[in-house]
Amino acid sequence: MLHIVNKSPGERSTLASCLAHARPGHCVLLIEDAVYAATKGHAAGAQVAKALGGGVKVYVLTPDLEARARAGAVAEGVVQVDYRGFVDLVTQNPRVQSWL
Amino acid sequence: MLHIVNKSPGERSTLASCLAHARPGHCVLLIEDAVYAATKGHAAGAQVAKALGGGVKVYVLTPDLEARARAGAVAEGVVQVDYRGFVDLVTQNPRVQSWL
Amino acid sequence: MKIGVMVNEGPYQHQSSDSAYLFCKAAIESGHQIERVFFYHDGVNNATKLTEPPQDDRNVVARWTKLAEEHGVDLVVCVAAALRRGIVEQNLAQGFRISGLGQLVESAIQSDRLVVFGD
Amino acid sequence: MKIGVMVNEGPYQHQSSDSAYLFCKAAIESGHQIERVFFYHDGVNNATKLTEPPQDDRNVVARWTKLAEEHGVDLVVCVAAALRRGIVEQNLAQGFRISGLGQLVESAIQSDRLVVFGD
Amino acid sequence: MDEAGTVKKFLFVNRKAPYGSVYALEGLEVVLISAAFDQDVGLAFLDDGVYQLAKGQNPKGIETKNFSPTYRALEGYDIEKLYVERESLEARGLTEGDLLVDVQVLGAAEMAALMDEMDVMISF
Amino acid sequence: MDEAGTVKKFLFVNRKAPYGSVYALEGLEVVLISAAFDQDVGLAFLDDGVYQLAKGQNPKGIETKNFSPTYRALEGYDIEKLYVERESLEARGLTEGDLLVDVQVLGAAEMAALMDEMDVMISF
Repeated sequence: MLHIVNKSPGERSTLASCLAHARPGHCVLLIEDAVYAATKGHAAGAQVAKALGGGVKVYVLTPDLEARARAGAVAEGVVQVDYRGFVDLVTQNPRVQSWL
Repeated sequence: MLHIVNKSPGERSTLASCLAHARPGHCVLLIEDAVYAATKGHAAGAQVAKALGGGVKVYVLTPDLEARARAGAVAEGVVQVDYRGFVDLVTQNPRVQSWL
Repeated sequence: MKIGVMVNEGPYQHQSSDSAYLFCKAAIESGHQIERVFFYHDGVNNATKLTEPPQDDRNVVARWTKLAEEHGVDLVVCVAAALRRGIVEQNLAQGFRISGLGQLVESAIQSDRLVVFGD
Repeated sequence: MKIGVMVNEGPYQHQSSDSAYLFCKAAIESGHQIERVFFYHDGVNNATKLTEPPQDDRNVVARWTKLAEEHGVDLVVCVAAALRRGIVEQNLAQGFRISGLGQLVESAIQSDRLVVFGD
Repeated sequence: MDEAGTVKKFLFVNRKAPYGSVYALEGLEVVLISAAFDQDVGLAFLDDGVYQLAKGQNPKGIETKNFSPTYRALEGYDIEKLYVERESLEARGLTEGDLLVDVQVLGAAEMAALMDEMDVMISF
Repeated sequence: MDEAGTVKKFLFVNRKAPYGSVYALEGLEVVLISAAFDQDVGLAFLDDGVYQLAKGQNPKGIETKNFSPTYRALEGYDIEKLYVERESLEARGLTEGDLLVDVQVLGAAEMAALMDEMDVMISF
């Protein structure tokens, strides 16, 4: 299953809600303002690390990171993808949920 | 000073940010989805109680409470106002800030 | 007292526009003056005359027009935000006018208070 | 693979519409089929032909029209949401059509995936 | 391709409070339409979405339509799977008794397992 | 009434990240216009608003205009009061060195005191 999150954890609760429902083996893709959650030193780091430790795969959309000047600060264990990679995640996972 | 908050603390961080900047004697008015913060048993109750204890006055807009079926569950120390009361808060305070 | 109002969201999607309208109405009833309502960001979408909400729901646009007509409230739509979103003279509802951002700053200077309604 | 897309926010105010467009483009480049993009909530505002964004910015509406023309993507605007917000035949951009919510459910049934972009 | 016989598992995921935004109301409109397609339809209410089901809503003072009775009408459309997350209720000081319809209360882990069985999830 | 001589203290409060929504960009447009009115103008950046000032923004991949150089141009409009909240930087793993303009870093309490001296606060 692919979970998509698009809001910053500094502004909204969607990331927390998503991670509370992501199961081992699931993929979580951070896009738009959610990419901040995957950056080093961010207060949400512990949440993301816990998800990674629990077997959840975390991806982040590179063009959104670059727009926000955070491409050089991606936290360990998080995988960068471009839009093609976004499409691959959608097709490789049997179901998709956007956390809005 | 009057602070206006309109989003639910279950969804956004605006209430927390507002309360971190409200000083003793300030007024905080909860409208729209923010009214939930002023209801009994809500997880945000401790935040609101702390603000009240610190000398911040907390108001909640009754029509928004009624719409959401929460008029009967207002937490202790929080004062209900109608739209006229909203206007009075705006005119009685020398400055107004909406936390968006 | 003179109160300026700013509306940053469109009709229906968010409650901001409803809250702003009900606030204006109450302020006028309390004897205050709402000189201007400035519509910015998606707030410019309050000014389209093409909306047809369901019969059993409120008509957000028509309410603003009525407020302008009955109480002389100046409804100003930001031209730059409006062009981005497709609000032009062609679909502008009665009572609204399109102008520049300077009208917002002017309103903030001339009013005793400025109240912002947004998302 | 057949992918359906839903867009819930208008142009410029939120990034949703941009993300949806770039996703569609990448999906098509990867050999997948975007049968339909369904515009709901404020997403219907993507369909106005009256926008005139600044010269140095992207033209969100024109991009959707181009996608429809070049790749046969069916751009469907929800009629109920559109009426509430003032999107009607009169200001509908090329490549879009107005129809019912059933088109969204149908798209979800017929596509292998449905991806939702919103606020 | 003949899709006439396709039955998919739909879950409409409601995470937002009513009235503050239109998502709850317009979301419900999609749910009602979906009933015409003979699909396997469920609704999930979590986070602030649980407030959509609060008993006693009265939006007269904000001059807005009360659409909450529609949740009671869902049964008539054969939409009977309403799932509410326990943790979301508890964090808001609500109990099942505060809700205007009968629901199935699930813990977050059960909700996650439910989502993992779906074909289509639409969030509002 | 002659308002020609009125000088008010304006604070534009930026709490949202850039690109995810238009508030940062359109907020900046208001700031630029305000320069023409000879007011006492300041900008506050707190919460995700601090990201607006991040050095090295490159939105080419999302096909959006990079408006961040405009923050550097504010000085030319005599807008020199840029306040950034320390707690907001720290929670995001940022330091002053990550920002594209010179700013005054304030603690939350100092920011609250500053707000308490304003005449007009506009939030984006």
